[in-house]
Amino acid sequence: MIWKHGTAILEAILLASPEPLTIRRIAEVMGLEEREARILMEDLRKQYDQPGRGLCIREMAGGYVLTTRPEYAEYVERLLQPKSRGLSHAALETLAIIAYRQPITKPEIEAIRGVKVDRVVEMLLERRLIREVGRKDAPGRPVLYGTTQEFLQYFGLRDLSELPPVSLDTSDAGLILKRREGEERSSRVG
Amino acid sequence: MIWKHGTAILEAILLASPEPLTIRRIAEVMGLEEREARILMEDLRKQYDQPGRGLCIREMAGGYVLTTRPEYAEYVERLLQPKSRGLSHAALETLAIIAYRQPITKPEIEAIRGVKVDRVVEMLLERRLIREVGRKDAPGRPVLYGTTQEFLQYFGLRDLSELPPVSLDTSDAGLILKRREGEERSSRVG
Amino acid sequence: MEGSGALLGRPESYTVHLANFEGPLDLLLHLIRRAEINIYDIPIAQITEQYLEIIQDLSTVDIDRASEFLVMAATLLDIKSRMLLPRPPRITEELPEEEPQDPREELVRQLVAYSQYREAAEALRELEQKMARIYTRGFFCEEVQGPPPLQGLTLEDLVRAFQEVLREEWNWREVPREEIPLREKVREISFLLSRSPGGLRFRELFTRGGSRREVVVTFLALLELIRQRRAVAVQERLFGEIWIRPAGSEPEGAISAGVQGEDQTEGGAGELPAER
Repeated sequence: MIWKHGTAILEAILLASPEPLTIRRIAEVMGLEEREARILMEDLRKQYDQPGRGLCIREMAGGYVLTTRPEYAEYVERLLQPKSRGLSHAALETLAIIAYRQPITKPEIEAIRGVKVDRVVEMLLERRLIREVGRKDAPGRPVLYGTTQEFLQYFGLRDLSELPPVSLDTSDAGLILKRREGEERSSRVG
Repeated sequence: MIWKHGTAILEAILLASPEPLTIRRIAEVMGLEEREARILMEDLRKQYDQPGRGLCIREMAGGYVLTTRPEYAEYVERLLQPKSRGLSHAALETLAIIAYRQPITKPEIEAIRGVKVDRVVEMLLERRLIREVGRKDAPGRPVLYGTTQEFLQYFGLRDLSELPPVSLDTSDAGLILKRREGEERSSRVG
Repeated sequence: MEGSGALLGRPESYTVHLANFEGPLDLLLHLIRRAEINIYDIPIAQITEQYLEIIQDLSTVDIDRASEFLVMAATLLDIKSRMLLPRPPRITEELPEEEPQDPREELVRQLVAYSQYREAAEALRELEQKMARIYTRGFFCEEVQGPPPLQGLTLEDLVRAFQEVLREEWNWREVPREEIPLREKVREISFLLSRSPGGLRFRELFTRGGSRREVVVTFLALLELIRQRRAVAVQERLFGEIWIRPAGSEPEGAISAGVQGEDQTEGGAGELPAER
């Protein structure tokens, strides 16, 4: 099996590997000597070096990865670009509330926005801008939401403390913020 | 570029796509007609159908995905932790009911299974195999559930029409069902 | 575990553990299969006896599941007793071809439906197992570098959005009703009504909108339309669906709780049946 299907097996594990695949790991998984694994890898790389291929095997971080050829980067970028231009206003508002008031539950967001937010929250979860961070110690144990690493990355923030302080443009604004905080969660201060 | 490198570009974006790649999306990204995109996909699939390959292109959840070939699962499993055990019997039963009868409410599922399904439904929601699709126009406005894209992917289905046909060995059962409906209706009017 | 089962004092050729069953229907199907009997002609006395015997084991399952098994036990006993009754003479005024109902019918229907979905579950299991041998892409570098799909949004946008939220909250507190676009809502509803001669579901009017303020506005707008005799609210059954219909389109024979189109007075609007 190994020798006949060597490069096929290698191709399969290369695709599935969650991290750059080292020669050592290949040898382990396939029950080969590292020397043999290296030969197989060379064979497979040659297969991928044929013209007409869109993929190539690249060495990275001490291992090998299956990746797209740089000359087709344009298309890959176009694919990975968002289909929609951005977030809807509703989504943006919900995201802002979650960012500034996290951790927060859906009912709490709904109380603020005055509308159901199931779908918006679902979408934000899908886009990995928010995530479930736990459950609130309240009846029904509702899920608590917070922002993700991707959220920070996207907005270029190191951490949440870097979120700009928000106030209304009038001097009353801070007051509102404080009053609401005071009312709803005595301990937290934005 | 497109025609000369067509399958190469397609191969690149197929690998890069984080979700099943639809013909429509291919056409969009490559600036082709869907008809042309489909031809390219057929060409690429043929390339992957060669002996000696460890990968194949699979149609699922409305799009195409680059996957490992099942015959090399053993090695992939050795590389990764094996996929988590399958769904429990209760989960599969509930999922089957939702899949074939969607949209459906919890009480309706419970009527079929004869047991409470809160926990199972919760778990299926968490695993994103089902989602809330709306609310039924009935007292209490119960939530309606349906299956997700992830459901299709999990079972490797192209779309819901590919759900395995259930042998409805019910020439009689259908009869019984009909008669009951007739009864109910007549008693309600009366 | 064995405790209650042993009380029966009857050594069974094979043991049936209640905990192994998904629920009462699962258990019943098992008994029916075991006895190799026709599901459409279940010897109910025999099956009931076996069922009751097995659920002696009830202490091995948790309370919720135990109650599910008990409910079925009650159903079986009920069917059994009804089977013993002489069949009532046929009442000819009812649907002529209708046969007297078999007490088992409902249960059989449930069992058949359940067994179909069990089969479906088995089919899904096969697919699951097939898919367990297939893996998709693991590591992919472009993906890691790329930003989440949020093209063209800046931190300022986010801040501004939150400011708007704060302002909304402020409005909510300080200006509860002044800005209500009631007239606009009246127009919207009468437009919807003009396009739905069959009427609109009362509830639909509310789920469509959203905010609490909009709920209030919608309600006020409805009252206004009813007051102006441009719409009627109809409820055909107690606790049934409330319909809002364009005035004059009310179908004959409908009993309308609350407001009738013709003799509508201003005070009548208050009688609009309240939800909940």
